[in-house]
Amino acid sequence: MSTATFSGPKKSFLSGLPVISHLNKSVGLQRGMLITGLVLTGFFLLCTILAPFIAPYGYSQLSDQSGSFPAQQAPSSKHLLGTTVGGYDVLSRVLWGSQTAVTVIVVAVAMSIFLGVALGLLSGYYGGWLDRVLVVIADAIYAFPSLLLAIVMSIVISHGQSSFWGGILACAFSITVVFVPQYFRVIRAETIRLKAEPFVESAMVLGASSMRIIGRHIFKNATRTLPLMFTLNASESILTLAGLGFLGFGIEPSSAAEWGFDLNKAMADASSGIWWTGVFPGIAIVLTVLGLTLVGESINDLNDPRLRGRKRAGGKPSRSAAAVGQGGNTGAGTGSAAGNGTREAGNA
Amino acid sequence: MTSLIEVPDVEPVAVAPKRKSGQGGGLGRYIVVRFFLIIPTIFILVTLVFFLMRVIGDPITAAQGGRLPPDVLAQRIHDAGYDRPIFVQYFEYLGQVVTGNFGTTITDRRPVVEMLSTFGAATLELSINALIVALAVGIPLGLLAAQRRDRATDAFLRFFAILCYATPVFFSGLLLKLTFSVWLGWLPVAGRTSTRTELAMSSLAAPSGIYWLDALRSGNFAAFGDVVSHAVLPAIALGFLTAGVFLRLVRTNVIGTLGKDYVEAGRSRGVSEFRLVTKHAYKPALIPIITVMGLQIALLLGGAVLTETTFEWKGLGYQLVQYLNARDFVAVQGIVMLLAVIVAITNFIVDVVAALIDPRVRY
Amino acid sequence: MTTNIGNISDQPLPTDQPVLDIERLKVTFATDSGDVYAVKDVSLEVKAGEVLAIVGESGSGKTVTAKTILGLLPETAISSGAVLIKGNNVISVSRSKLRKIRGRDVAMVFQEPSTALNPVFTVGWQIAEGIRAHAADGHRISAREAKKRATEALRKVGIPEPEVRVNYYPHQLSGGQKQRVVIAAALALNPGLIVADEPTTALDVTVQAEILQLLRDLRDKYGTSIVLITHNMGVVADLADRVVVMYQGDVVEEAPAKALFAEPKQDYTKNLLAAVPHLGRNSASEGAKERLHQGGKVLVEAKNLTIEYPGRLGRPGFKAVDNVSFTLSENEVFGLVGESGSGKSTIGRAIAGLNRATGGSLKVLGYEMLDFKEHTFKPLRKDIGFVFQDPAASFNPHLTIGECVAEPLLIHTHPSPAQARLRVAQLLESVQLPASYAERFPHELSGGQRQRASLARSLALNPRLLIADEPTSALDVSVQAKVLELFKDIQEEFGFAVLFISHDLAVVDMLSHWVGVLFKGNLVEQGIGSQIMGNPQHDYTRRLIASLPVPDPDEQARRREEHRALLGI
Amino acid sequence: LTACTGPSGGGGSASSASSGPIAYGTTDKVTALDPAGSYDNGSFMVMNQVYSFLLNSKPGSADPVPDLAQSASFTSPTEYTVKLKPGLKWANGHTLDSTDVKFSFDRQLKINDPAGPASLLANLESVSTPDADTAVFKLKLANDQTFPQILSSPAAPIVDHQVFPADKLLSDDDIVKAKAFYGQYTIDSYKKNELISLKAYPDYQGVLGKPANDAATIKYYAEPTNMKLDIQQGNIDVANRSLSATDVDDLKKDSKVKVNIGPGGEIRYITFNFDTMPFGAKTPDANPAKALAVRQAIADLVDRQAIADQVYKGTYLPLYSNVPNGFLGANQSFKDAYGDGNGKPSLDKAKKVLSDAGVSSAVTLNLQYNPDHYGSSSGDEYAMIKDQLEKSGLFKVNLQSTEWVTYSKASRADEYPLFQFGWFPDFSDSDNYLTPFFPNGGFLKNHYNNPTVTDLINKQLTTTDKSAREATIQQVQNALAKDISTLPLLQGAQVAISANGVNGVDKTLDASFKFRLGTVSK
Ligand SMILES: Nc1ncnc2c1ncn2[C@@H]1O[C@H](COP(=O)(O)OP(=O)(O)OP(=O)(O)O)[C@@H](O)[C@H]1O
Ligand SMILES: Nc1ncnc2c1ncn2[C@@H]1O[C@H](COP(=O)(O)OP(=O)(O)OP(=O)(O)O)[C@@H](O)[C@H]1O
Ligand SMILES: [Mg+2]
Ligand SMILES: [Mg+2]
Repeated sequence: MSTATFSGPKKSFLSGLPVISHLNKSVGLQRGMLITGLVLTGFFLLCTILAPFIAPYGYSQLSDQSGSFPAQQAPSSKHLLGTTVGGYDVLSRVLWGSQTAVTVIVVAVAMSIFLGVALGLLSGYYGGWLDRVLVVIADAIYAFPSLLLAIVMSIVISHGQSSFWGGILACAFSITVVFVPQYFRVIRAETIRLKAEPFVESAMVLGASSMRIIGRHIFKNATRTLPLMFTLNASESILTLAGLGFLGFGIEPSSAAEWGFDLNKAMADASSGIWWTGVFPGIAIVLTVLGLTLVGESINDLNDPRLRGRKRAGGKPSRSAAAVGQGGNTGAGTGSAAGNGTREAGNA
Repeated sequence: MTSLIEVPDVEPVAVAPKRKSGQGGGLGRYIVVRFFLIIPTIFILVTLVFFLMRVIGDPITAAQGGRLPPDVLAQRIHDAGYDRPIFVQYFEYLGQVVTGNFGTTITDRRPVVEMLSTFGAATLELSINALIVALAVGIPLGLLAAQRRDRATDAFLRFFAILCYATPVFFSGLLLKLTFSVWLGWLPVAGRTSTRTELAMSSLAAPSGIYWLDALRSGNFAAFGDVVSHAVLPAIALGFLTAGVFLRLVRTNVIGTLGKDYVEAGRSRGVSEFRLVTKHAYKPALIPIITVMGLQIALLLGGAVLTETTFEWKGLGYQLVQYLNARDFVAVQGIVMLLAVIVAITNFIVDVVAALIDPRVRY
Repeated sequence: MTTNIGNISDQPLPTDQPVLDIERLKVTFATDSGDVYAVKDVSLEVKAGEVLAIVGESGSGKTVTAKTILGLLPETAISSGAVLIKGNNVISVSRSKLRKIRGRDVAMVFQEPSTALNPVFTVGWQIAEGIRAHAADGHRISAREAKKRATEALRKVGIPEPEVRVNYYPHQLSGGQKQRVVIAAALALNPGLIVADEPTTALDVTVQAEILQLLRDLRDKYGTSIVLITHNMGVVADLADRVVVMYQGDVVEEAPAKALFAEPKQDYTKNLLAAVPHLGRNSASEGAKERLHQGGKVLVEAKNLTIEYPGRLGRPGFKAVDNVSFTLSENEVFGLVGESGSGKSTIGRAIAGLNRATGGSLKVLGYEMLDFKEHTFKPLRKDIGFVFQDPAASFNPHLTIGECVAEPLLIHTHPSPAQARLRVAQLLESVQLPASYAERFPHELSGGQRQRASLARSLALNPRLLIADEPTSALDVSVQAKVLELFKDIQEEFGFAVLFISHDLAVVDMLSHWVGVLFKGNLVEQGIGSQIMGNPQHDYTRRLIASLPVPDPDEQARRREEHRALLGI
Repeated sequence: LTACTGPSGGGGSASSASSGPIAYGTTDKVTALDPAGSYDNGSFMVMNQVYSFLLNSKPGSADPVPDLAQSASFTSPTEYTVKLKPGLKWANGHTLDSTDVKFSFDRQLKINDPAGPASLLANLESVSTPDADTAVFKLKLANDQTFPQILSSPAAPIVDHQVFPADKLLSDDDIVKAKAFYGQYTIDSYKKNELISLKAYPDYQGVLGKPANDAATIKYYAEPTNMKLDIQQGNIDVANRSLSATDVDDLKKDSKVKVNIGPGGEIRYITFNFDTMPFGAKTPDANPAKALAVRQAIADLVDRQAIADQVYKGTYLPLYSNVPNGFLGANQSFKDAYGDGNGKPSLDKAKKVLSDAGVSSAVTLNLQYNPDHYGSSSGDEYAMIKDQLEKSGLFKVNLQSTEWVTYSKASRADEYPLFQFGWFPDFSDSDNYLTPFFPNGGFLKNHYNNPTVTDLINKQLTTTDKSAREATIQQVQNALAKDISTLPLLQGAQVAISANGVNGVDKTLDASFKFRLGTVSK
């Protein structure tokens, strides 16, 4: 991690960006996995942006000039992936579904990052009773099965209101509640570790205020694992969203297209030989999660010196000499520096 | 849903035993302190769920809202005492819990303890089955991947691992069912037993609720076979999900320890690569693995909702969703309480086991 | 355990044949930023019973060479040339053959004994592991037999009560004992050659002396050849028969130890030797009869200072500093020495307000640290500078050197950007760095440069007091020498008081007017530097000084003899 | 039709249910076996097998006839007298007499459990027992024509007074343990909401007669799809309730099973809130005529048949009146009044009615539905309605859904101008589709109030002459079709799947909506 991130400012701006820098330093199979992930994710994002243009129909469209859509029609030239029991066009819903997924991911992860990072920094830096209380609460929430928490939250937050934003925000909020403790823990751990780093101590010795230390010295260093967490949490939020939809707490079809919801509705179809209503949203979920997870895991591996160990990458002699000294404060996954076994597993 | 990100345990309030402490009495004290840390977790969860439940509506509206005029409804809610000040209700509830009175579920009128033991047993059985699959698949493949790292085998296994948890369990469950039950007809569709076995086992004096155990105890091998055949698909669906996590976990940590000096030291002594992976690297890697696994197990217990729903497995997760829909305060509170206890105790056990594996805290 | 088991070499060895023969070794690492030529052209040989030292600065290829000998290079490395051990070329033999050679013909001792031992297995198991790994081709060795041999090996390396200790886990042993275990594991199959990569670097000097003695005994008793890798010239002087000096992947000089120290031929070697601090030479308090710089104000005054780290959850706390009294006056350099864990850093950090003093009294610039409050102490902070041990870690990797150096200015004096830039340039200049370095990021500087920058930062506000916690111990000797030189100059120029912390007596002596010796939290002795070095009073100080090898084979041999009794070796 | 012999011995092959007890599967759930503590389909289904009523209907009909009673009739306008059959014995040996009858009703009223059916007994003042065989019910409202139905409703199972406590509920396990049953079956083993095994009760003398099988099991499913697969694989003999339309449709094509369809009492409708609907009384542009026109135009536009066919695939049927088909006096008032007169929509009529009322621009409708209480197909149903209404260009529909608890409160608190609702009858009488709904806005609280309608409804309730009552009920329906307080859309059908070789399922699918396991044989 150290070398790549550090080389950022000097190299071109592009190659300094997280994913691109990772792509540059990846090799062989690791590169293959990263590229596969990027292609899948890119495809998914493309669908999101282009859904209004490439989807043959609207997500809640039931008829066109030539009349109402037939129900449960097998894939045909008019409906490439068939239609559902309600008469929706499956292809359109799958494509529009990517929009819902992205919106939920972005809102959910953005909110949880914001809250989790803020709380984690404060808790980790100040310690004391605030920290203890927050940790116990975070642990408690973490112990609550995430899907069920999401269900309760979605009832609490929106009362199951089905408007597009109502549904999205409810899902996003409920996912947020589940994720905040995760970010909180990671950031807090990182903050605690950084707090003992000489460069933070040196700021303390200089008399820098706490806010300055948190803002200028800890924040950027503590959040370097975020791109990784973002991708992994993104895939997890898709799964949570799908699970919510599956249990009937999703977004109603007239408000938005949602894969999990469609898959849930398709359960009955599948056992009746109507496979197209369930398989396509299912595949969409799997591929998207697969893509995001591949990206996340690849980044993780590339960040973690232990996992990147046998890469054919490394550095010029001078660079690795620097890395020797810096390993402690920079390695994203080098829990070994903290000597804390659990952490190692955690970040991995 | 299993968590993709195993959040690091930052020796929170849970003081990870100071590895250095060579002094005696460390572990015993650690265990005691760690044990008492269970209580706040449970307390917070119980409180959380109590208030959340009051926010989302009452069971009477849920059941009768569609039939009764609003004034009658309000009267009934009043009769049931659900409109009293919330803190009065809360402290009443706490009082009951402390005295060991968990009440009777509102929607299906079962004593909570009985309800928990019935469904808890089902969930426990499912979790054990899934765990067996997860361990049997995840750990050897994880070791294999670690040993073959960056080769084709490794890439394949990692892909497999990601697929395992990228596939929502209801989707994989559906595919499994369609393939093995409907199409091939090898295995039953859903449920925990066939009716016949269920009846056969209902004659047992003190059923444990763990069906394979009961089937064995009834000395009926056909019944046992029946129970096992029902258990296969759910165990695979849920087990593979977790296996994906385990595989990755084992791989990462073993690779981590493989880079340690002591592995290099072993290599320099001429120890074979196989042994380096399976002995030298694996056992130290076990400590973080077990920590995360414990969390996974705890999540398994509460997170099997989707599997239970898909496979007609009447366990806590499925039931919790039902009760939630019915706004059955009492039942939901009871289940969450149990889950909290399980999670807390699992974490506790895991910490203690990890401490036991690690000789540095043993003395 | 006195004979080799299963000698499978193809031809019988002529007695004068070298145990190890490296011919034109070249090791290249393939990286995405091009190839790294770690070892360019190394040829050397080791004869039976010989100790060959390889020295050279960091990154010169010592470790890579050592790893090549055991075939432990990662897969990204391409090596050519020949490494012959008992006639087998390690570079080209099959994997299974290589596995047989490892441990039996050549063994390795690692730098950090605590990481070289697997924490979850007993030491006996780990030693026996190697023994059993080599039994497969002949008869199997029972676990009991293997354990017996492990016990034997432990006995050989001088572990007391090996029968008991064989069942210990690594964490139950001290650092020195762990290193003995590592050596025992290397010895278990009685290999003809042991490669020891910085075997004492992680150890305290007193322990280092024991380990060096052990290695010497092995060579003397069993005729084991040793390849000793180190950057410590004292260690070389103490143990080596012959020395190979490496520089940037090449061997620049090779000579018998005595000859090398007496008459280095290459410039590089000369500089290297010149840079090594030598106890008793160059003392800052040379000739002083009484404590210097006592005229000025007392900046730091500790009276029966006690510092305790709180215990976790009701456990008793740990007293890291116990009843320590000293003063530090204007212009004075106070050297604090002691081995690892003796509480040096704790004292330094307490003065800077990073730790809380818990007992006695500690007055810093007149401020009683027992009543420490950040906001009341903050105004004093500009008068206190702090230089950290690891220059890399003490810079925020995301800020430029300029930003880092300017930080104290921004906090305390709120200058305009132009003023700040100017001041930074001045500061960098005063530590002999080009002003343009302000634009660089910390990782773009070498270790020595970084430490200079760190010094510049700590001087930014013209502090009256500077705390330097092992400012040079992360640096190579030659770099260290330059930084120390600079340090000394600047101190003389600016005249601030310094608390100089180091575990290296020679370094402390070079800079300090007054030296305190810390032992397990107690200040066992303090006095004028040259006097303490020349005439230590306290037992512990004596042992410390006796353990320190000096970079001169003859002198070191004499000292060793002198101190034998004291060191108990 | 003789039942197969061979009771379940346990063990043996775990395969199909081709022999042994009748295996019935459902997704309904039991709340409680205690009649005072539950008021839902799942519990009532079991009660129907193990308890008896004073009056009950025979398979194939919904008309109450004496069950435990020998005779039952109004002996005065406010007195309904029941004579019991002699010599009745509970399965546990206790005698069943009028004490149990009085006990059962007193208990319902006393406990008045929030989740219980006591509200059905609103018209009951007291019960007296002149002798062991006679029970006299004193009513508040004279000549209540629904009272015989009430006596066969969930409020009316007779329970053993020696087992049940008078003032609190008894747990299921205690009931089973005490064998406090008198019905075609007794419960042999009971695993709540998982599996119940029933055994025929040999001493049963009620109106249902000896069951056509001597044992049955009830298996509870969480997911309808699993139940569907199970019946296809022969693991159960009968699958009843909550199969999705797609499942039913697929099963119709399966030669191994038979789909039995009977009349259903469940109805679905859209409620108009007269205050808040477009042009409603409390809106800024209040105009009753325009509001009525809006309702009528909607009635003209909905295509019930299309919804029934596409979304429900025949598991629901179009409903053209407030009283569903099969009940006394039911007509098709909406079919005649709206659309093309044949049940198909009519755009022209809708346009006309709106323009006649002076509504020129498209009307925005805020239509609410609930996705989790009336089945997950509601979403599809309402998406179609939205589509149908918007296609006309006359309406712009904002479709919204809300989770049930909130929905049921908000809908009746004037928050929703137009909203979906459904109804399942408490007992099988036309009145159950009128009295609760329309006098004074009924339980819907939609501010509909038409005194004429109210009077007519009250009149039919106490009209003792059947044909006169029928005529009144028709009048009510016609009047309602004019006002459109609610717009009836769909009527449920009872769908029960039986495996091949299983007979008698169709016999029990009548308007009493009671599934009697005793009619099933194989
Ligand atoms: N795995 C590797 N990949 C790439 N380059 C490497 C690798 N290992 C070592 N190098 C490079 O080879 C050169 C020699 O390294 P080596 O570890 O032998 O130095 P050393 O002399 O042991 O230094 P030190 O005194 O710091 O231990 C260095 O420039 C280093 O960066
Ligand atoms: N935060 C802490 N909590 C508890 N004990 C500590 C803490 N920091 C240091 N110690 C202990 O206090 C003692 C003194 O530590 P200190 O860091 O001052 O040693 P040192 O002399 O600087 O050693 P070194 O040469 O290794 O840097 C050690 O035994 C150490 O384990
Ligand atoms: Mg080295
Ligand atoms: Mg220190």
